[in-house]
Amino acid sequence: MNALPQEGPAIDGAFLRRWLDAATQAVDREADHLTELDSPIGDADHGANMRRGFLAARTAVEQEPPDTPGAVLVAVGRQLISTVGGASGPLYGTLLRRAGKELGDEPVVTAARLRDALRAGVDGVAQLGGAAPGDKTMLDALLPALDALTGALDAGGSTAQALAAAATAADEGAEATTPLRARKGRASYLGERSVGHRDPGATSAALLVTALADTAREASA
Amino acid sequence: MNALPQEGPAIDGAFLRRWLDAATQAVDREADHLTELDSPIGDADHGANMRRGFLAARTAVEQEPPDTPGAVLVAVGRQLISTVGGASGPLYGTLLRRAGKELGDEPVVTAARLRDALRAGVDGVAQLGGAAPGDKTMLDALLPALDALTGALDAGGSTAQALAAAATAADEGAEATTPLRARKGRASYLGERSVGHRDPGATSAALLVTALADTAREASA
Amino acid sequence: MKMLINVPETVVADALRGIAAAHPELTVDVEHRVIVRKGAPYEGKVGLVSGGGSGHEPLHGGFVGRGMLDAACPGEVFTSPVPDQMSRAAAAVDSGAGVLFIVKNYTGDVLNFDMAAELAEDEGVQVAKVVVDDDVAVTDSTYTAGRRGTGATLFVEKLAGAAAEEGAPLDRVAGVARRVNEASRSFGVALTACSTPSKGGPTFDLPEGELELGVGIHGEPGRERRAMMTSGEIADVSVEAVVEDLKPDAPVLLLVNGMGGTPLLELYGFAAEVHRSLAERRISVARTLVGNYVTSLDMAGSSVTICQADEELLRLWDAPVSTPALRWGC
Amino acid sequence: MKMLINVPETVVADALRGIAAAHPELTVDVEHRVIVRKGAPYEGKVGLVSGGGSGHEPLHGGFVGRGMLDAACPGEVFTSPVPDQMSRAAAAVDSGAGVLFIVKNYTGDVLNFDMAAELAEDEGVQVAKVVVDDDVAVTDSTYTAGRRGTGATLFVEKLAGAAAEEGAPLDRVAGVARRVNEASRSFGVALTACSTPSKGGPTFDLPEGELELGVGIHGEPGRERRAMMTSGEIADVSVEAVVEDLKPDAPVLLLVNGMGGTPLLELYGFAAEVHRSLAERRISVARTLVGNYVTSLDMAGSSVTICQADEELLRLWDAPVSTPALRWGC
Ligand SMILES: Nc1ncnc2c1ncn2[C@@H]1O[C@H](COP(=O)(O)OP(=O)(O)O)[C@@H](O)[C@H]1O
Ligand SMILES: Nc1ncnc2c1ncn2[C@@H]1O[C@H](COP(=O)(O)OP(=O)(O)O)[C@@H](O)[C@H]1O
Ligand SMILES: [Mg+2]
Ligand SMILES: [Mg+2]
Ligand SMILES: [Mg+2]
Ligand SMILES: [Mg+2]
Repeated sequence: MNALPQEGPAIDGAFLRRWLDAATQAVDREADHLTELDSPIGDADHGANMRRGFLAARTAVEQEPPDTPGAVLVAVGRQLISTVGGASGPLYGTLLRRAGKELGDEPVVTAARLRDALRAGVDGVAQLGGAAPGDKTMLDALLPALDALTGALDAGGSTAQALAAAATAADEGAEATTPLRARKGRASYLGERSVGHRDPGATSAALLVTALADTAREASA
Repeated sequence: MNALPQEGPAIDGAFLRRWLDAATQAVDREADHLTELDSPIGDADHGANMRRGFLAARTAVEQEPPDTPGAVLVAVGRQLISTVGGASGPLYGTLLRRAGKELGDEPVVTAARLRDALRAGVDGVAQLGGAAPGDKTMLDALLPALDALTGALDAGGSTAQALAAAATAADEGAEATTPLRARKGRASYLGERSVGHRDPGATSAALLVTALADTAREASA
Repeated sequence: MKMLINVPETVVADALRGIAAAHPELTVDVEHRVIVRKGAPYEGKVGLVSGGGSGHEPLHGGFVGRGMLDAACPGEVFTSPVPDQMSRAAAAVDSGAGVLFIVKNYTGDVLNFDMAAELAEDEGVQVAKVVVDDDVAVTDSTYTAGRRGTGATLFVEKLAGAAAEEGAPLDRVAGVARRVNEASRSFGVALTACSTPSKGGPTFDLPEGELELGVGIHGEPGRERRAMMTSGEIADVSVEAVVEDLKPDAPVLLLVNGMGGTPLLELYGFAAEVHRSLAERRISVARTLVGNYVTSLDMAGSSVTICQADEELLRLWDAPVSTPALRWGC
Repeated sequence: MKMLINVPETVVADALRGIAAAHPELTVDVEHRVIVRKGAPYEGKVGLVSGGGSGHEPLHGGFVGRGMLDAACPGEVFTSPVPDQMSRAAAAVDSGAGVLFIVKNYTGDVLNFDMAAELAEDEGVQVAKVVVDDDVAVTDSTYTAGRRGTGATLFVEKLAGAAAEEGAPLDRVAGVARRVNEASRSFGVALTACSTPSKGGPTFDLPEGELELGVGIHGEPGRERRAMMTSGEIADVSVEAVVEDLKPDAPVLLLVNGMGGTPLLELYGFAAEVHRSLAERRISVARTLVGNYVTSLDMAGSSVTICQADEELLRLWDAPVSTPALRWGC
């Protein structure tokens, strides 16, 4: 007797501010792990970078809370760009700014609208960084997440269910970067030696998607 | 039935050249140990210094062998001064040059004459370095050695026996530097922390005296 | 790993306060992380702006001054600076003659400088950009982020800086910078990994008997691990790598660079072997610079950079320079 | 411990070949181990000769040139040079105006320079000698070899060098040197031991959580071992030690010196704390120099040296100097 698909929570400014909170906590908690991952195939700073960026973003958003979902994403994106640096700053910043702009000033959006906005943001990442799927980057977590999100929504899943599916796909995508050889970013300098290590950016991307799923679950609980 | 004191070997140029050979071998063999001793209370170079100096001295003496005992000691002293550096170079160099000058150009000398010459050399070390007995320096091996040498000769011991007694006294003197607090040289900077370490210079001094004893023993055997 | 720091979070800000205290000839904006040459903008002079992650000192802040950079933007350790820093620096040094961004080729640096260029242009500053990519250890540029920018950055900053000081217009200054980059090659070797404040320990582990060939300057491992070699062997491998790739047919500028943890005594000995190795390949050296200039925190190791020089580049090299880390002729 | 060397026995000779290759403005006698300023002796100018064990680079060879030393004599690593080197150097730089020996206060250095002075005087060279002993970590000078010569050596060489360049006679140059030494104090801290080529590993062991206060520059342990401190705390201990002893009542020259293994990024942060600590004690700083100048191979750590300056010393400090490691005003 499986539960009937039920309508999810309203995706409004408050929802995304809760997401920012969850994401910041997750990044802060996992920072050392992310930096660990960035050591063998990078320069050991990804955790510090993400923590710095999200703490700044949360502070900014708390000081003057934007009220539309789009405004929240744009504000977070701007903060990441102006506080993170490195490769991940402009990339995540672009993702969120593009997605936020896409949502315009609608006070409440559907899961499908959010999905489309995130799709636009991820396209922005691909454009800016020039990476393709399988290059061992954050895209390898983001793209599967988008596909899972789409699939679950098309199958009539609730927002919470769809985002949960996206989180799972992002995790699997991040996990699947381990055997890959990096073709973009610092890890690419290692050539074959990049094989066997999990990509830090794909791992942080999964954290952000998981935070989205958690926010939806708690909202609909 | 103790053996009667027998006259020792002739102390001539050849004798001191054999001593140089034995001393060089001993220093070369013990170099790493001397450097080890110089690490905790010095600058970890005494073994390298002594090896460099004695290898140079042996080469020089081999190239044009001086034929009097005095000439050999002066030649070795000069080489040490111009190749060792550090504190030990001028000090050992002065010891041997003074002693050699003291012997003048006599072709063969008695143990008593050698003793007096070495006494003059050791006085030179005390003068130049300004160290007193118990300051945890090479003097703490050299002075006991001279006293033992004197005592044994006065007691009618043979050259070999007297030098053997000197070697034993030098070893004991070096060993006895361990509990001392250094008042001269690098080790003095450590103050109380110099206690509990054997002095490298006293240790190398004992090696040189022992080489003298070995040379006499082999000669009289 | 012990470090002479307060807390990892303030390492860059603390260093900036120290630079401000030690160098009255520089204007240091600790809050916005921009180091500017006093008196900038200089009338009619093209402004040179560089920057990158911290941990490579004296690069870049130590190269701000007459005849070299007008401003430097330090990021967090091994993390490229953010766009706001470079756009702020551009505004501070632009006299109207335009600004050249000198960017080491790393994804992060390129992306952040690009965004900064957009911001600066929005504010009416004319910006040209040169990307330095001299590291021959990165072999296939198609399946990587491309060659890294390392030691040649010093040559680009010095020579383009001298051109700007002579009053050359933006396109010529940028032209010199590109020409220098194209004429330069580098190869780095690590005897130890470095330790970053945020990680608190070595970024990778390198056993006693081994070294890494072809390392970058961010504590990342190199392309190949080998059994420990002598100074002469390391010189031969390094020289072979850069000469093989550049095939110089004129005298070169030579930088024998220390990664930070290698004593100057050893570095000079290595420089002797590099000269020997170049001479064996019939390559003459016009100028030699030996020292820790493009470092990787406390990493022990070295890099060799050569730049094929012509008359103009030699003149620009010898031109007066007065910065904290490079100074002559004035 | 991995080193960028061929074999320990040739480390000093290899470095001298490298110095020769990198510095055409110096004459390097590799066989006799003397580094001389090109063009010496300079008519009527007092010659300055210094030297000491190797492993402290750029001291002393990096300070040979206009406005500083005329010659330097490098010994083996941490081993004072031999008399023949200094007497040879004296002969090479004496114009008839006499030669000043600048000697760091270590038994070995003092004995060898003394013997060299005898040799030089035998050859008719007038020799004056100044012994540098600025290290306040050596507390009782009666029961020790006396205070060690460390960072103040740079001040003595720079300021006496400037006086000689101005044409001051031997007694005045020696007078300046002594005055500078008396007005200077230093205190050093080690976070790690250094490794000498001959030993092949650390000269003492210093566990992760601890540091050594009051270290010299020869890899010897200090006077006291403490639990690891922050940069600010180390600055306070160092500043307290030198100020307490010198009690300066005029602006000071400040050297924030790296022991070799500490990254410049950290050293500048430490310099900020030293300035803060001096300001808290109402001591104003006239000039600041930050960098690795008087090193102990790869030792991580720092030393602080202050020199109370008067008008004349400030003028001599600002006077032109052109050496491999210290250069300004020309
Ligand atoms: N060109 C690119 N496209 C997409 N993602 C990239 C690209 N380059 C790097 N990344 C991501 O950025 C992560 C590294 O981020 P971070 O360590 O913060 O920056 P940096 O590499 O500059 O130190 C990588 O793990 C990877 O997932
Ligand atoms: N003033 C002195 N008088 C006598 N012997 C001394 C004096 N100073 C040092 N020594 C001896 O020299 C030894 C150190 O020699 P060495 O390590 O070769 O020179 P350095 O101390 O210059 O490195 C010490 O162990 C000590 O025995
Ligand atoms: Mg990174
Ligand atoms: Mg010693
Ligand atoms: Mg980075
Ligand atoms: Mg020594």
